[in-house]
Amino acid sequence: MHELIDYIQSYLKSNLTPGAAGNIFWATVYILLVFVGLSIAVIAMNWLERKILAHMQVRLGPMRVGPHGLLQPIADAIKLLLKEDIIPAEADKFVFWIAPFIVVLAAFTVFVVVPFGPTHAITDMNIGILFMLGVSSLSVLGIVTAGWASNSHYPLIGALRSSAQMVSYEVAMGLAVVSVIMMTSLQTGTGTLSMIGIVQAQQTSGEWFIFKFFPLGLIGFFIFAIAMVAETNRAPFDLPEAESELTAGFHTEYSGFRWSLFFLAEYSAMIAVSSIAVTLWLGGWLRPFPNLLHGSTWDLVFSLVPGLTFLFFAAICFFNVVRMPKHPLFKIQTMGLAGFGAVLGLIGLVMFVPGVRDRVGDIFWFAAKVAGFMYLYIWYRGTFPRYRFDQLMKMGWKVLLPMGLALLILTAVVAMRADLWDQLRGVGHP
Amino acid sequence: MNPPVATPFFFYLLATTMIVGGILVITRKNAVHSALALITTLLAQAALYLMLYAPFVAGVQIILYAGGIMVLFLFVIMLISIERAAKERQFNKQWLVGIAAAAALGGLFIAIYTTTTKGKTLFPEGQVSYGESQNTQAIAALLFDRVHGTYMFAFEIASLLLLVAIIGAVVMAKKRI
Amino acid sequence: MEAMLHITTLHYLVLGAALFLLGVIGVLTRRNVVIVLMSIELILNAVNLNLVAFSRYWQGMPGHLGGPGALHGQVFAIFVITDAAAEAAVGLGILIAFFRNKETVNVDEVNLLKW
Amino acid sequence: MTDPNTLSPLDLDTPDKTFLDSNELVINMGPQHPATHGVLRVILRLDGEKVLGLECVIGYLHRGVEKIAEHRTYTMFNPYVDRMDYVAAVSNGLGYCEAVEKLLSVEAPPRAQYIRVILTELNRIASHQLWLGTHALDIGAITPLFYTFRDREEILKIFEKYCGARLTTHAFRIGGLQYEAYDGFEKEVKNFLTFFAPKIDEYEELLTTNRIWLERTKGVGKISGKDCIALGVTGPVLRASGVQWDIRKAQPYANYKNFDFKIPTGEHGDTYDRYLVRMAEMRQSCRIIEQAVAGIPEGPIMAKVPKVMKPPVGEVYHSIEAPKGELGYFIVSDGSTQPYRIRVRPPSFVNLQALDVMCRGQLVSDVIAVIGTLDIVLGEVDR
Amino acid sequence: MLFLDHIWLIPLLPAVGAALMFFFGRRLQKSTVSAVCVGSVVLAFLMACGGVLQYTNWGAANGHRPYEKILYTWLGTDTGHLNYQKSDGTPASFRADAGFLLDPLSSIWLLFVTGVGMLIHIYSTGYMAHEGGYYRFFGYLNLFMFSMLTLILANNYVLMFVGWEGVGLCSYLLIGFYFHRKSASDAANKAFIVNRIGDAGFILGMFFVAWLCGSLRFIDVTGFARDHAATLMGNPIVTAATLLLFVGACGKSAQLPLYVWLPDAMEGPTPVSALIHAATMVTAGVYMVARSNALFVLSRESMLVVAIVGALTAIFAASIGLVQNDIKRVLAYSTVSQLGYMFLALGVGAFSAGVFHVFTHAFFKALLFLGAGSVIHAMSGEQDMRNMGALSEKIPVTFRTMLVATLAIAGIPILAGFFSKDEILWQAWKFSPYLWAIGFATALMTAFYMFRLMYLTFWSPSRVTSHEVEHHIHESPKSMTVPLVVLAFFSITAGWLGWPASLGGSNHFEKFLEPVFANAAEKEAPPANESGLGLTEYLLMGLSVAAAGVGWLMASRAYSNAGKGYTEPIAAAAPPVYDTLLNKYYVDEGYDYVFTGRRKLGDVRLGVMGLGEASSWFDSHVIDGAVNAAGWITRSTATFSSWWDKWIIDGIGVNGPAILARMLSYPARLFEWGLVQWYALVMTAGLVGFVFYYVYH
Repeated sequence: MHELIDYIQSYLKSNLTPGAAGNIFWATVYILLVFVGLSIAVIAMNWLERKILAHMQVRLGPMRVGPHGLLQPIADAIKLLLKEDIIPAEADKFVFWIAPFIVVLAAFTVFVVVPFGPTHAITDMNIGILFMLGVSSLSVLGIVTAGWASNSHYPLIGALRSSAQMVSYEVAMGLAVVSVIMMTSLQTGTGTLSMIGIVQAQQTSGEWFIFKFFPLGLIGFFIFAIAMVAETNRAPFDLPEAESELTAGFHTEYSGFRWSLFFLAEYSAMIAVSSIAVTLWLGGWLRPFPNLLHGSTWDLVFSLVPGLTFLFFAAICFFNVVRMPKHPLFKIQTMGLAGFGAVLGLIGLVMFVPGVRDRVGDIFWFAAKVAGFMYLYIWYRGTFPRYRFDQLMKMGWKVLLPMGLALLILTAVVAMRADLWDQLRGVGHP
Repeated sequence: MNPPVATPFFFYLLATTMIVGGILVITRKNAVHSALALITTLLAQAALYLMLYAPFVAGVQIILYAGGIMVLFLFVIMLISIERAAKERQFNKQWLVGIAAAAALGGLFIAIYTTTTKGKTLFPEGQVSYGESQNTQAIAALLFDRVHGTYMFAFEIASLLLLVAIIGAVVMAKKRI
Repeated sequence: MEAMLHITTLHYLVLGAALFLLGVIGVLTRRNVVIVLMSIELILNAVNLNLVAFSRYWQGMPGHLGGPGALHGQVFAIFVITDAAAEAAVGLGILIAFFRNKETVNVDEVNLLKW
Repeated sequence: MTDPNTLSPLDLDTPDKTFLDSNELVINMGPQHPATHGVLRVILRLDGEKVLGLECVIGYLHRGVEKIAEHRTYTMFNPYVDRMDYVAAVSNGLGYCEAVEKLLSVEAPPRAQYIRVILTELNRIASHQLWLGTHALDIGAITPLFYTFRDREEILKIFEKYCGARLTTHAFRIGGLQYEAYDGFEKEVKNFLTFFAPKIDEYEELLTTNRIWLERTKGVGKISGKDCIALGVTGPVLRASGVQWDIRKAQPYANYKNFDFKIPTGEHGDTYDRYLVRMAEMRQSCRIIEQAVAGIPEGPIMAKVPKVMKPPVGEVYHSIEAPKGELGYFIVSDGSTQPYRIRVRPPSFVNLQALDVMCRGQLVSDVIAVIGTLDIVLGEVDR
Repeated sequence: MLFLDHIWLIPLLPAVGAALMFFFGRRLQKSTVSAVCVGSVVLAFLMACGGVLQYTNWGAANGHRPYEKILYTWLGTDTGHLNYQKSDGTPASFRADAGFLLDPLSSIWLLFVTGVGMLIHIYSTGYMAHEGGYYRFFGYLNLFMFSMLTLILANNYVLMFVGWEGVGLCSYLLIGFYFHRKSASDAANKAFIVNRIGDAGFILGMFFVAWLCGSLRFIDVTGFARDHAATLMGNPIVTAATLLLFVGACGKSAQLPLYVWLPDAMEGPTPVSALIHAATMVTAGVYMVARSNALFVLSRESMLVVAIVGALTAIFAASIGLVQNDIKRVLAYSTVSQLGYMFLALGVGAFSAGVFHVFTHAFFKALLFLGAGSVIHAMSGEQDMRNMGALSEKIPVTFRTMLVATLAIAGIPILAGFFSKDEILWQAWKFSPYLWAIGFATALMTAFYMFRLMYLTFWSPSRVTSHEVEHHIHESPKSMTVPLVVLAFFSITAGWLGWPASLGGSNHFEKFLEPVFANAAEKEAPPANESGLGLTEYLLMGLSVAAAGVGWLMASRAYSNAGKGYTEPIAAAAPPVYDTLLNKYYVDEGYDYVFTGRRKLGDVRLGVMGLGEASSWFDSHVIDGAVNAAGWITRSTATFSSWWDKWIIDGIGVNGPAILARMLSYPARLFEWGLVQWYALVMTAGLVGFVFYYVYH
């Protein structure tokens, strides 16, 4: 037992990711952690999307299962798992069966290289960003095969649309990413594809890449931000599953558990691309204003933020507990909500513990940034109509791709003479 | 730099996957199944590249082969109707001769690989551990560096080849030219 | 058994050879053009495997050809992948044009020039 | 999937179609499809995603309303008309009552007419709200649906208070109204107007300048005024094509000549113009209601109508401007208590004809947008 | 000399009218159509009057020789490119001019053709007012006027033949005016075809005349014949020429073998019947014979044939006329009969008498037809006399004018017919009493059937079947009655021109024609002792008048009270005779048996259709057999040739080397058989070989 604690402590003090350290045990632990965390995030995302969207649309959303519908995602999950798994008679059974797994595999494998902190990644790959793009592009295979295997018109059209859309936007996405990789080469002379390396490059550079070579970084970020919405088939680019046209796109024929896999894959893909965006442009795990508000005091202040956030959520819960109707029927719900608030508050309190708060800060900031993107996703869905397919392709090929190319060239030119650029802006070289 | 874990196990696992995948590719009636088998093979090969400390090639393998070319294959398979092709005869009339020729080639390979000169095999078992951290940069240097850019010109030619291929493919696939 | 557990370059070469042979068999015997093209991909991959394996081999060899910077095999592999992409694009383009005209994907029915 | 051979031949300029064109696709949309607004079945012929032509198959909701009329007395048939365009039931009732009144040569007293105008215009707003919500939903904007339904609720509340029903109101009687306006009716209508005016801005804020909305609607489903007239298309669709035709102005009925309002028209006849026209129409309806509420006279609400209606032998055609276009009733009387024949000219049915013209050469997604913008109600199309 | 110099304008005026109708008629108003067409004929009539008047003055000053106006040479030239030998071996050259000849004979025809034509045109404007194809009708009428005037005014046989054919064409067109009726179009065809027979005779006759005389100009022919009268007398060529010309006249003027078309021609509108098939066109034959009188008198045989044919036609047609019920058919047979009279006159050498009868006949027969047309008009198209009766009160003008015409044709004294018919009978008596007897019987019949017509139509009780028709009966409009009245006037007075000397007249008519027939009269009828025969003449005159009276009486007895379902006296007396007459002696049927072949005689088909069948048989059996035989021979040769080509030439010569080449190239082909995969296989084999060699060498 003692050895175990020592082992853990030895790990906590190391500066390597489990992958880099070649530590299979920790790698496994991390993998499990990431998997569980992702699942929770997807479930939370499900609930949040429904609630936020509902409130945007002047309605309440789920209110029945659990206090404020908090248990709704769980109920949904149970329902989906218990549903009959229908495989159409004329479908290609093997491919139909395997397609969702390809998608889920692609969506989850991406997280191998996602850096939640300097050491909080399963592994740090030399080709990290390449790996992420490559693996996430594998989900196209799953979608295409799913659509084809259903042996039906709507799924096939949805799959073709989907894959065309994803392949198209991958190009613009890649160009935006390459511009960032160029930016990483400024300090060391040779750039890096490693996710951790990119964040560290931002740290060294002293500014997030979104502000680098203003406005080039910003443009790159916007290209990526648009492309990633398209890449994940979300509104306003949710054509493959445009329900008014193609019923539900490539997963029309899926139901039950297999459908929930697609669902899971979609949300984890959203989180994955958001992670890429956060890592590449928004400083990854770095806290806001590291240059402006530096010093140990500010460090302390920012390290308190995670705990405060959880306490804030707990406060909201308690506020709502008070507002709960005082009717016997609501007794259990009220208690549930109070319990939920208490858990949140406890987490918040734990996060004030010095040893924890130093370690957790990175993850919190990363998660907070990703959460911002998640909110954007929901916001888009509440606000925008849907693009038409040709308009979408036009945008991908005729707007984003030329912009990305121009951005690439400009970034290259500017990066070659970064000194001049900095002089121009009156920023001295460190 | 720790020694790689369980290298033989993973090698044999991946090798078996590749061989089985390859056999499936050439035996399946349904082209989609073939394609899926090929994808499996390619992914396994990417993993093998990683084991050979060639992560960049592995990444390119995944993003280009599995994510690009194979999607293209699937696309085309869906455009053409494969139902009929799946019902027809799958092998041509010279399949026996073809397999014989391939077997001859295989025999030759075996002969070569087992040939020993002066008690040593033709290809010595050289193997060395090498950190992968700078692999990408080293390849980039070979490709682009002003000093060591041995393959700069070849790289440009390759880009030209791709451009020609794009135009060719568009012209071929267009309905009416 | 010991030789089996110690993975050497030869292992990769044998694997490459096996894949190559599978590819050759596919190219020589299948009628479906799509699968023929896939078999060609198999052949190219077998070659790539060999190239990368040799690259690894040379990295461990002394001399001006070897050494840590001996990544020529990997560069070649990248070029081969590029070629494969071009080949697939054009090949599939031809295939689509062919299918449009003859409604078949069988390679032994590509015999227009025989007449 | 429909067998293409069973389709009736569409008169299309199909670009040299060969059997090798594997892209040629016949897709059956509906009758169970979320975007067809009911049980409309559309058979689409596609080249990829481009529409080569389409054919509407209707009749899934046919209930034989016109035939039922021949076996009901004039009064008994009144509630049936509510079931045709069930989102604009009040307008249906108004058209029917006025047609029968014309046949009987009676006229509803002024107070009844004012209340009729108020309710009808409220109903027009409600209908447009429902259209806006579903149309936006078809194009992918979810939120407007909830906004419009929230505000439509207020109108339905007024209906409910007035006559007890929300949807199929059966609000009017031949010769006037059955119910006197409830206490505070005028105040509530006024309250609604003050409540509703900013809501239109809210809708417009979400959509009118939204880039994606513009891209999805501008130039989509274009139809010229000439084509509209040739096809008999009426209502906002016609007006959006630049034809200033509104029966309320052109052949005033029910006191409309006493109110000051404008006929909004569009220029391009595309989906966006139709959207703008309907938005403007809601504002104009508000104006009409405002004037009507201000000027409700006192007096009786029923004209002298015999208990057993036996209209003189003859025929009458009366049309009103329903929210969706010209709603006409052609009634033939043989002097008995039951109409010899009633023929309804439903705007949705006539407007639906334009679908093919509007969709040809567009994409599948545009078909959805165009079906939405036509604002059809299948209950009225099939009757 | 204004009119004489521009005499060519007379035919041209109607031609212009016709041309206008054919090109623009469809677009013109009816009033414009009638103005143009009637106007052109009125103008022509006025010019004709002027021309004749001027000619009489000119003739008196120039020894009564014909006035000739040649516009240009139409066929042949003066230099004689169309040379030939005459029958006596002297050279001659053929020539025909577009020339016009005016002499007393043509003057008479000119006057009554234009005059009657004008009246009928006017009448037609009323009669045709409600018919379709108004402009077409008038266009045809004007074209007819042009043709007829060309015929009359021609100065040679060829131009005359042009007019001759022209009137034939117009006759065809107008008979078939109601072309939608099959009977009308059949009748038109019949008229046209029957006329062709006559025309063939005419053409052959012309050849003989040209061969004989060396010219076709009337002046030359007449001069030649009179100069060589002595030598030519009894010349068979003359006989042949004249007989052939008479065949032509028979066709046009409906004489015995060829008369069958005329009764059927009544299918045309009534004004057409009046103008063409009673007054003008049918007298063209008479005109032609009269014009050729100098030749005819040189052949006794011909003259005898003409006289006999005329006499037989007269009695034959009259007998048929006795029983016909169609009002127009009665008149049609009457016309045929009267034409027979005229040829009788010509045949017996009384040319001027014949021409005189033509002249008077034109008026009263036109009047009769127009009256009949008026009756039909009043009866709403009813033509059957059995359904008429008691019309005298209702259509008084028509009735009175028709009565005048009937009296005239019956030969009641001081009316036109009396003088001309009496003259003919008198001349016939002088030639042969037998011919007189035939003529006399004909006169009796004529009176009978004409009064039968009058009784049945006007006097007997009404037998109108339809009440509506009866109610509808009305007098015709002025445009119809005025011509009737005018014609009635001439029917009374026209005869007075030839008031015979025996009755105290001076016979101006004969005197006027003397220059034309002078020679003939000398030759054929040597100056008779007129005073010696005076008593006979008066007796004959009285007899013919009595015959007219008897005919009237008989008709009166038989028909004055003919009610519905009356019986024909002849039918009652001798049914077989009645049937024979009613069926026109079965002549049409006979023709069908013998000439057309429409009816089979037993199993044999004769006539044209029989010839056709025979030809068909010959073609299908003999000709085709020969053709098939030739074909069979060719085919057999070809089969053999093909076999030879296929097996010997191609097989051994061509394919043999090819097969050999294929067999020899088979091993090479193994390596190049077009399958891509085979190439890959060969490549693989090569690779194996190469590596093997490289490694183990």
